[in-house]
This record gives sequence, C-alpha cells and structure tokens, in this order.
Amino acid sequence: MSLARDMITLVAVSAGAFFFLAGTIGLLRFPDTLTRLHALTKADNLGLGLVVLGLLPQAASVRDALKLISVWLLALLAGATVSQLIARAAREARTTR
Amino acid sequence: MNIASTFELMLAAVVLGLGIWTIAVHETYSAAVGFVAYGLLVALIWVRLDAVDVALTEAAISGGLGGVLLLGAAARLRHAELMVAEVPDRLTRVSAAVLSVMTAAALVGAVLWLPDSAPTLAPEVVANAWATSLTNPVTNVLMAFRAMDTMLEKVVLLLAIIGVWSLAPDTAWGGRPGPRHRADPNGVLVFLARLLPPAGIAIAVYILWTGANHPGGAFQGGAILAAMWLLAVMAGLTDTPAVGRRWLRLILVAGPALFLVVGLGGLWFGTAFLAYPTAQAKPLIVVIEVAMIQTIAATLGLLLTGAPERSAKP
Amino acid sequence: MSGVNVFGLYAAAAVGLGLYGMITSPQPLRKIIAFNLLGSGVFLLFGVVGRRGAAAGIGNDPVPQALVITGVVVAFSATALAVALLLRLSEKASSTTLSSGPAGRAGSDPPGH
Amino acid sequence: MLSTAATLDATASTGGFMLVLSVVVPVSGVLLAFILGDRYVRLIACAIVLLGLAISAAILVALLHSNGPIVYLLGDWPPPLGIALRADGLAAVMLATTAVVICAVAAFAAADFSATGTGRRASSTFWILLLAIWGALNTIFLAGDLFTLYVALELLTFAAVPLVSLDGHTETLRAAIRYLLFALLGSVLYLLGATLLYGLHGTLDIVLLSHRVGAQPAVLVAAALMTTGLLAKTALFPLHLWLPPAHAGAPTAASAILSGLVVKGSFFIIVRLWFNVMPGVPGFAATQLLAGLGGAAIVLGSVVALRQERLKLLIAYSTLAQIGYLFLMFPLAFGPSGQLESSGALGGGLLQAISHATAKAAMFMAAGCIYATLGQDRIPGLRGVGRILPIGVLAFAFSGLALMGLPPGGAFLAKELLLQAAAENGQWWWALVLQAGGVFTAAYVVLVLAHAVGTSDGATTPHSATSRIRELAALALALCSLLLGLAPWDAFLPIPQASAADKLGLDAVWKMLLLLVGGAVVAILLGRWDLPLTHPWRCKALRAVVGPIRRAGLSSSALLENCDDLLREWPVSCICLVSLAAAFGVLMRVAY
Repeated sequence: MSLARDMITLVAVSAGAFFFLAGTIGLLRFPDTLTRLHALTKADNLGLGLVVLGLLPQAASVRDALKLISVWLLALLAGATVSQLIARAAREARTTR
Repeated sequence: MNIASTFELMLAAVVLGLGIWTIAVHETYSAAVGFVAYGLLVALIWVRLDAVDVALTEAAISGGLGGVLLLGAAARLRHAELMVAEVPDRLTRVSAAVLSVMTAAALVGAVLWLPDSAPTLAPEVVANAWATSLTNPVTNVLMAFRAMDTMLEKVVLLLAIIGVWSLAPDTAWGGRPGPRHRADPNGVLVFLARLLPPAGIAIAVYILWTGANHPGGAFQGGAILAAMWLLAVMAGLTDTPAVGRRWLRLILVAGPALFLVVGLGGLWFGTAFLAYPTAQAKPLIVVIEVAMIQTIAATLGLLLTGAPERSAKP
Repeated sequence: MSGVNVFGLYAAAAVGLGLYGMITSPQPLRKIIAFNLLGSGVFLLFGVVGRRGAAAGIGNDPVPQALVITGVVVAFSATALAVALLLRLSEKASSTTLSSGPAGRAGSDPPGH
Repeated sequence: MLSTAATLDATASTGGFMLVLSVVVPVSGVLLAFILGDRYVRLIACAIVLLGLAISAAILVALLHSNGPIVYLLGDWPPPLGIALRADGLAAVMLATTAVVICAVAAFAAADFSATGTGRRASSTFWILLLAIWGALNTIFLAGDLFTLYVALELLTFAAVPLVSLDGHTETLRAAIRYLLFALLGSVLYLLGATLLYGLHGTLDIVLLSHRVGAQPAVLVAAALMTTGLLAKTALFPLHLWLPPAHAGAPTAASAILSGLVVKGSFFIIVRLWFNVMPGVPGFAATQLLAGLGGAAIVLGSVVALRQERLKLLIAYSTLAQIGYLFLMFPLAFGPSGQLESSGALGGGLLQAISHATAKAAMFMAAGCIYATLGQDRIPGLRGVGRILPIGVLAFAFSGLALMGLPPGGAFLAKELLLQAAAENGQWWWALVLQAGGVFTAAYVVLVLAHAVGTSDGATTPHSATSRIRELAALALALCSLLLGLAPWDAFLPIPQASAADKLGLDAVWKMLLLLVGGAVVAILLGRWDLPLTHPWRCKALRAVVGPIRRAGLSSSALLENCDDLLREWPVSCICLVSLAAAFGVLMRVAY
C-alpha cells in the first residue's frame, strides 16, 4: 500500500518537475511574449497540478490534502488572470507600435 | 552529502546568483523583478532554517508587498531613473568591491567563530509558555515576552504612514492617495478582484487564528488582507479612502492603541506594564491581534498607495 | 549542521552584495533594492544564529525569529518611506539624482520659515 | 542565567512605572493626535509636553531618593527573556534635557505651526513627529535591550526624515532621501552587530551582556559594526554627508530638534555600548581613532562653517564640529590602558552633549527669528539686525557664548573636566584639540555677531515681524545652557562635587577674553566674509602683514571646503563608512 503511494508520488512529482523544466526552458528560449506565456502557463498549471497530485497520497490528513488542492486552485486562478493581463498588454503594445 | 544538504547548497547558489543579477542588471525595472523572485526564494531558505513564521512574513511582506512597491516605483520612475548618468568611476567600484568582500569575509569569520554550544532562549520560551497558554513560541515572544518591541514597531508603521502622507501637496492634504484606477468591468482583472477577496479574507483569518498555536499571525494575515484590498483598488472596484477620515485613522491606530490600553491595564490592575493576567492572557492577546491585523492590513495597503494626490472634495 | 553554514555563508555574501549595491548604484531606487538585499542578509544571519540555537523541540530559537519578523516589517516601512520620497522628488525635479552638483550646493534652496 | 538577571534587576522598582509613562505618554500623544486630526493636534501636543516635563522631573527626583538605577521589567519578564527599562543618572539627565528642549521648541513652534489655512499639513505633521521623536528618544535613554534600541532608533529616524522634507522643496527632499538611506545603512550595520552578540551570548540585554562579553573576535566585529553604524547616524566626520543640507533645510523648529536632540540619540547608544555593554573591550587605539575623527570634525566643520554664506548652514556645520567635540571624551575616559580610568571625562562628555543640545536648539531658534524678520539669512546681509531684533540677537549671542564655554555654562564645566582628565592620564594632545575647538567656536560666533551688531549702510527694514514668544523661547533656552554649570550634577553624573563654583573668577574671565580674541583672529584669517571691524583699520602696514596671511588662510580653507564637498559624495561617504568599520575592527584586534 505504502509502496503504491510512494510510486504514485514519485511518478507524478517527476512528471511535474519535467513540466516545470520544460516551461522554464521555454520561458528562456521562446522569441516573444505570447509564446513565452504559453510555456509559463504549462509549467504553472500542469506542473504544479502534477506535483500536488503526487503529494496528495503523502498528506497526513484530509485537511492537509484540502490545503494542497486549494494551493493549486489559487495558483491556477492567479496564473490564468495574470497571463491574460500580460497577453493583453503585449497585444496593445504591438498594436500601438 | 545527502539530498537535503545538496538541495540547500543549490538553493543558496541560486539565491546568490539571483542576488548578483539583481545588483548587476542594467535596467532598474529588471532589478525590481529580480528582487521579487529573490524574496520568494529567501522565504524558502527560511523554511529550511525551520523558521516558518519568518518564511511567511518574508514571502508576504518582503517578496510580495515589497516587490509590488518596488515594481510600481520602477515603472513610475522609468524615465527619471534613466537620466541619472553618474555611474561611479572605476576606482570607486573597485574599492567598494574590495571593502564589501572584506566585510563579508569578516562576517564569515565571525559566524565560524561562534561558540559550538550555541546559546539559546528556546527552553525558557517553552518553559514560560504557560503564561499565555499559546503554543506558538514565536507568537509568545512577540506578544508577551517582547511585547514592547511589537508595540513600538506598530508605532514605526504609523510613523511611516505619517511620513508618506506628509509628502502630499498642501492642496491634497487629507485627500485620496494614488490615482483612481479604472478597469474594463467585464475584464479578467475585475473578475479576479471579485472572486479572490472572499477566499483571501478567509485565508487571512485562518492564518491569524492558527497563529496562536502554529506558524502564522497578525503580520502574515494582515499582509494578505492588504493584498486583497489592493487588488480591489487596482480593479477599480473601490477607491482609496480620503486619509483625513476619522474611521480610517481609528483603524490605523487600533492595534497600537489597544496594545497600550491592555498594557496600561496591566500596570494599573496587574503586576506590570504589558503583563497579562494568566487566566485572560489568551483572550486578551487574541483581541489585540484582531485589532492588529486590521491596523497592519490598512497600514501596509496605504503605504503601497502612497501619498495623497487628489483632494478629498470632488 | 553543514546546511546551516551554507546559509550562514550566503547571508554574509548577501551583506557584501547589498553593501556593494548601495555604494555603487547610481539610481536611488537601485540603492533601495540593494538595501533590501542587505537587510535580507542580516536577517538570514539572525536566522542562522537562531537555527544553531534549536532546542526544546523547537527547530529555531523563537526569540531571533520574533526579532526578524519585527525587523522585516521595519525594513518594509523604511522602503515604503524611501520610495514615497523618491516618487515625490521625481514629480518635483527632472532628475532623481541624489548628488547636488557644485553649482546647486546642498541647501542653497531657501529654507522654510 | 535568569537568576543573575533577577538579582540584578530586583533592586527595587519603586517609581519604575514612571519610566513606562515617560515612553507611553508621548506615544499615546502621537496616537491621540493622529485620530483627532488637524484641529486638536497642537492642543494635545502642548498638554503632552507639560505632562512629559513633569514625568521627567519626577524621574530625576525619584532617582535622587533611590540607591542605584531605577529598573522596570516590562510584563514582569526578567531579561534575557523579557525587556528591562533602566534609568541611571545618565539616562535621567538626558530625559530631563530632552524634556526642556522639547518644551522650548514647542513654545517656539506654537506661533509657527498653527492649524489654519494651507499650513495644516506641515502643522499636523510637525506636532505629531515632535511627540514621536520624544517617545523615541525616551525609549533610547531607558531601554535596556539592544534590539529595543534598534526599534527606537528606527522610530527616531522615521520621525526625523519627514521633518527634513516638511516644506517639500526639491533640495530638502533630496536631503531627506540621503538622510534616510544613510541612516538605514547605519542601522543595518548596528543590527548586524546585535545579531553577532546574540549568537555569542544569547541575550541582548545590556547588563547581562556586560557580564558575559569578552574580547572574542566576533565581539570585536560586532563592536566595530555597531559603532560605525551609530556613527553614521550621529554624522561624525567623515560620515556627515546628510547633516548640513538636512539640518539647514528643515523648518527652524525642526532644525532645532534635529540638531539639538536627534543626533544625541545615536550618540547616547554609542556611550551605552562603549561604557556599559563592553567597557574596555574596544581598547586604547580605537578610542584614539574615535577622538581623532572628532578632532577632524572640529577642524573641518568649523572652517567650512566660516565659509558659509547662509546662517542656517553655518549653524549646521557648527553642529558637525560640535559632534566631533562629543567624541573627545572617549580616550580621556578610558585612558592609555583601555580601561575606564576617569569617570569625570564621561561626565564631562555627557555634559557637553547636554549643553550642546540646549545651546544649539537655542541658536537655531534665534537664527529662525532672524530669518523670519529679514526674509533671508545671508551673513553679509545681517547688518543692522541687532537693532530691529535685539532679543533674538542676544539669544544668538548667549547660545554662542554657551557653546564656546563661557562660565558658568555647561560647556565650560565640561571642558574643564575633559582638560583635567587629559592632564591626569597624560594625553596632552587632546587638551590641544579641546582648546582649538573653543577658539574655532569663538570664530564663527564672532563672525556672525560682528555682522549682526554692525551698522548697516542703509536702514534695515524688517521683512515681517516675528512674534515675541519665539525670541523669548530662544533666549530662555540659551540662558538655560549658560547656567547649566550651576546645576547639582554630582547627584546624577560622575562629576566631582562643586567643580564649577571654584573655577569661576577672574581667571575664567581672562580665559574667555583670550578665547574671543583668538576667535576674532581666526575669523579674520579664515572667514569668507570681512568682519565689519576691519573697516576702520586704515593702517596700511597692518594690512600688508595680514593680507598675505589671510589669502593663504582663505585658500587653505577653500581647500578644506572642496574636501568636504568630495566627502559628501554618496559613494565616497559609503566607502568611508565601510573602511571605518574595518579600521575599528583592526584597531580593536590590535589591542589584544
């Protein structure tokens, strides 16, 4: 049982870390704001989601698990909003130029 | 070398790199961005140092609100800062570098020379925790053993507000700070500003409440409340209040004033200034903290919005 | 306690870095950022000192923790005041330079009252 | 560990609650004034000022009747866990001085900062910050914990900086930013030192530390960092970049507070650090360096003061010189062995600080009256002001004489004590500096007075009338400073009894005359402005002799002024700061 949990954690967290890595590389290498944003949101949403998913089996109590999930939801909300704001600012900057 | 210490080494290296970048980068705005990231990573160091209370404060106040403050200033000063062309000459930079390295080296030496049996007050804090019946040792130190510092620091916050307000033009004295923000009412920012504050307020209250026994407290909660309020202001959902308003000023002094009143109560009825009667210690501290979280939230928020710019009268 | 010493070394480095920034940055805002870096170094050093004093089931001496929390808030207020002064200066003057050249010797402005 | 602290601090707390009140009363004044708003601010401030004065007097009386310092444990928690407030003789006299100066400044400012019209912003801010400065200073004098002192220092800075920029001019804003940033740098260094001390000894309580501190390397690093940080806040040469513009640019009442009181806050912590926390640890060489900087401050501050065009800047540079004077007591008190040898020198140094606090505040207030009357304060334009503003000029003269050390002033007694200590432990060179400092002070006082009482070519017309209360407040404070030597200091400071009275006499008058003549000569040789006295000198022979010397003097003083300009550059100042810290560290190390 414990082994299965640890396996889930290992796989999910590694996958999450991979998405973070990919997102970071994208952020550094992509040419313009919108594509960079694309890379960033992948890291934020999927990467963090997978990390949280991986940590859930390790949570000591239901309360801790709920906290983990709400962290992910809040990050999702903030990430979505901010990336849209950045995208809009980038578009406006392009049209005014 | 185990995984934990490898991680700590990497963390220190990354933070150091980020720090160097923040100091060395050409543009001021980039430096401000660098500082935000730096603040968040420093919070991680605090977690590794097993000081979660400090980590929360560092993330919320230094990295979060401090970062917003610096970013805002960098944006507003973009043009003014560019005009400064007084880069110090080579001699200055070299001697500054030498002296800074020397200082750091002396500090390293001093840290390495610290005695092996480190002195600590932790046992005494634990042994005297009965006086407040709170189990978070940091809250005990802040609210009971060193309550004077905490009270004075609230006055420091108030003075910072007075100092910032004193920079207003005479015509705007008592008026509203910062520009009136307007955002697309159907836009995503307004959406977030409507959706997030209820959750934020709940989290802030939770952090305040849990601060009695777990990491957390009025500072950390207050910083979150301030962030929620700033979000609403930036989305144009609410305007900054005129600083001459009586209710606003009452909120701004509520924390230190209640602290003083309770302290004087201890002087008058009890054993000493800022001494709590053991039976009522916990409720008294909770009441003070409830007042303090409002004061802290209002103060932090208003420190970010700056000096009054618009006259109170429309 | 190797990890603690790593952070102790970093704290000392941050102090040096912040000092260097405060001395050499031409822009006042950069000086403020450097001051915050310097401050974080000092606080971390305090944290390392507290970590060494872990005892009685607490991982970090709570007294330094409390002092650092107070210090962080004080440093934030200082930053806010400095930024407000700077913004006001930039409204009043074209340049935010802190040096007053030989022509405009400091204080040649008529004083109040 | 707790038990030692308990025995130390159990020594009676009768009247200890007054220590709490002396901090709490100004702070609650700040809160109350802030809530009630612009209309009642002045009223509250005046009520608090009177109350605070009474409390300070009560503490003085209580200390007379207690044997040993008054101690109060906040929250009943003994150090090292809790914080103690302690009032010894030094703290009590500083409390009283602060109360008196604040009282006089409040009387002066009552006419200035009224709550009407567009001045509401400046007025409200001024009164609240005045109370805040008072609360901060009282905390500094009483707090027995290094971190509480840090918070109080920051409180002081946060109250002082907005006062500098109160009028909102570009230059004063600039001065305020420089002041704030440099002061922050200083307090960070102080905190760094405090961190190391906690890491070594597990407490920040002054008394406990004094029992535990030895000459470990980390203590020396801490001492060097803390001292340098505090020096930056005290604006000792060469760390004075912020002082002249800040003190000269602030409104008059604020200048009086900044120059008279605020710099004394960090100075007092240095005294606590060197005499109470780690007595004898810094060693002989470090005291010599400290006093050497003081001597340099006297020369540079005085010479540059003689070259100023504006009266307020002249007084600000005079403050720079007088701050240097305060640091001469360190080698004299500690002596060649590095241990505390002459407590008379400590008493003299403190007395000098008190005397400067009163005299300099009075001088700024007198200058403020002159400025308000003439509408400007250029020194060549002062001619004839003695006619239209006799009391104001008299106040200036008295405060100047008090600074120079006219008996029975506090500065006179202080100088005698320091000279005595110098003779006792054979450091004659500091006696020379002490005397030179007196002559330099005389020089710029004579320079100003000669212009003020000189006849003007045309009729001087007052620009606007100044209120009589303001002149009288300045005069009262100046008189207070002149009579300080008669106070019964031996009850509070380590000063031998009745050392003032027996030094009064023909001898003292003779010394004073010598000082004035010396001052006049220096003013003629180094002053940028011709003394009006030189006009009647038609004697060509004399001119032929004086002329070349004066030219040489002027060019060398111009050189010093350029040097001052360079030192007040931001990077140069910061480099000086860090190098000083290094120098202190090395010198303290050398001592062992």
